[in-house]
Amino acid sequence: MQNNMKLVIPSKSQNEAFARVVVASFASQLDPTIEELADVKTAVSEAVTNSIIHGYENKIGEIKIECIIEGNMLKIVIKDNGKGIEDVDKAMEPFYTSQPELERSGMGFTVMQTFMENLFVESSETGTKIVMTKEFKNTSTEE
Amino acid sequence: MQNNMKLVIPSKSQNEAFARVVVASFASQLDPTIEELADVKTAVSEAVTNSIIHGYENKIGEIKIECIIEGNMLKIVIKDNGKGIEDVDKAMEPFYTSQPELERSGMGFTVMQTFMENLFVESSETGTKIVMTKEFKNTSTEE
Amino acid sequence: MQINYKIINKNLIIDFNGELDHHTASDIRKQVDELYSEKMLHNIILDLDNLNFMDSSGIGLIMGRYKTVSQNGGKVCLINANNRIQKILKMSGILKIVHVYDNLNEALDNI
Amino acid sequence: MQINYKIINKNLIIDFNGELDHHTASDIRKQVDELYSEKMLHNIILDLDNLNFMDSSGIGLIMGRYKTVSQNGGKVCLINANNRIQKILKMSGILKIVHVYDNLNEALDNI
Ligand SMILES: Nc1ncnc2c1ncn2[C@@H]1O[C@H](COP(=O)(O)OP(=O)(O)O)[C@@H](O)[C@H]1O
Ligand SMILES: Nc1ncnc2c1ncn2[C@@H]1O[C@H](COP(=O)(O)OP(=O)(O)O)[C@@H](O)[C@H]1O
Repeated sequence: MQNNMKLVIPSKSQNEAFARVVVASFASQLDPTIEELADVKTAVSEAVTNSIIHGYENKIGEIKIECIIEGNMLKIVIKDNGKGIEDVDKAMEPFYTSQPELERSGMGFTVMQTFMENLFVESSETGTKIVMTKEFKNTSTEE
Repeated sequence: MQNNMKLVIPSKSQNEAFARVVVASFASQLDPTIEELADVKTAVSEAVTNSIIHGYENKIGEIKIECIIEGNMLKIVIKDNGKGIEDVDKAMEPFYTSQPELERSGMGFTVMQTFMENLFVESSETGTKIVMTKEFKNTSTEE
Repeated sequence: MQINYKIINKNLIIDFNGELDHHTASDIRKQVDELYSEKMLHNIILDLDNLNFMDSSGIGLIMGRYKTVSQNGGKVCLINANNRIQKILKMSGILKIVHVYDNLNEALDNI
Repeated sequence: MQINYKIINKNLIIDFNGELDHHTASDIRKQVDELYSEKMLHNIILDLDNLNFMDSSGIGLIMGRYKTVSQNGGKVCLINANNRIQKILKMSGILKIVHVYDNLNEALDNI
């Protein structure tokens, strides 16, 4: 199995649910379990929400979501051109949030790490790129 | 209500269903009836299938799908860089198909025209662009 | 997309489950044609009750079966087509050559 | 996302219906806080039975309600959390400050 897709959406909060549905629908080619699909949805929701509230700070910018299927592996890349993360290590610590006043829990990166297999974060003043991968167990091998 | 999205997929036939789901899920912001949603799904399925079998003739190329919501209007643009349509007027006639051996019915454009409000086709040797619009009746006005 | 079938006197009854588009049609076509010729059947009855989606590829599929079956002196008919699918069938003019019956019994009585 | 509520002795019981994310959380927060302060209530019981999705925004929402309610001497608890949601709750450590009960009766007896 090999496939890919690219999705570009504006950083509006109503697109959080849309982004989850699109990635889950794409992932469904891999015959995921309900649990695996929920893992992917939750991780995507965290990354897209971060771009909206932290990256663009509620100004409207573009969020790019790319999914690549290779065998039974799904790779998800989520990119924004927002303000970036100054200290990635600190940002990835559980409970660290720069916006407690928005009732953020600081658990976004922890959720992504727990529900996906690999998480890779690259950030500069011109934006942030998140790469996550997940391997699916019971995959049909048809093309 | 104002929103938009861009989706890029390779011209693989398994992405026909994926494209329908993505557009329908995006359109669901407009509180469509089941009937309206089925109209949109069917029209998208026709246009994407055409890019795959006629535009790219089963070679792999990119299909771009863009959706724009303005008020209660949905505009869908579907583009390929395939071989293009020589005679658009003839292609749009009911029952005309260049590939009867594939069991095509020649009804694709007729379906798009019937289920959407406007259909606009632009084609050259470098590809084909389909623009379709549909107005949704019972739209909630929240942003 | 998945099909189930049964055979009642030389009638091949195909039960569609899922979505019929260009991607799924080619596989379905092969399966139906194989069943029809292998078992030397006469008519085909397509049960659309659990067909959740159909685009013009479905029209092509029905027309194609009509050609094969009528060369063999048989008929094709459809049962349990919902409003949505009737809309596409009407548009295509296919109802001039293929009958739609409400249910299997009606189809078996009249085919 | 939609909430329904009922009040049983100074306990505000909020029934979630739909998906809880950053987009839906801000509206829910406002509604819950208004109900809680307007009607001068004591505890909040969040019924998660019909919550189909929750990400870390849900953790933020629960923590936020915990702060308000405990300043008022009350408690927050959760009922009917499925396995999926329990997984996120555990990860967040929130179970140290917020109790999970199986159902409403158990919650009303123990809060
Ligand atoms: N896309 C991004 N752009 C800018 N900053 C980000 C981005 N994603 C995360 N951050 C920073 O990392 C911090 C931790 O993120 P996270 O673990 O998801 O928790 P939360 O979203 O609850 O704050 C955020 O508070 C923010 O400062
Ligand atoms: N994207 C496209 N690229 C090239 N040719 C196309 C494209 N879309 C349609 N056509 C041409 O227009 C004809 C009619 O299309 P349509 O009405 O959808 O019927 P069908 O797909 O059943 O042939 C096709 O047979 C093909 O020759």
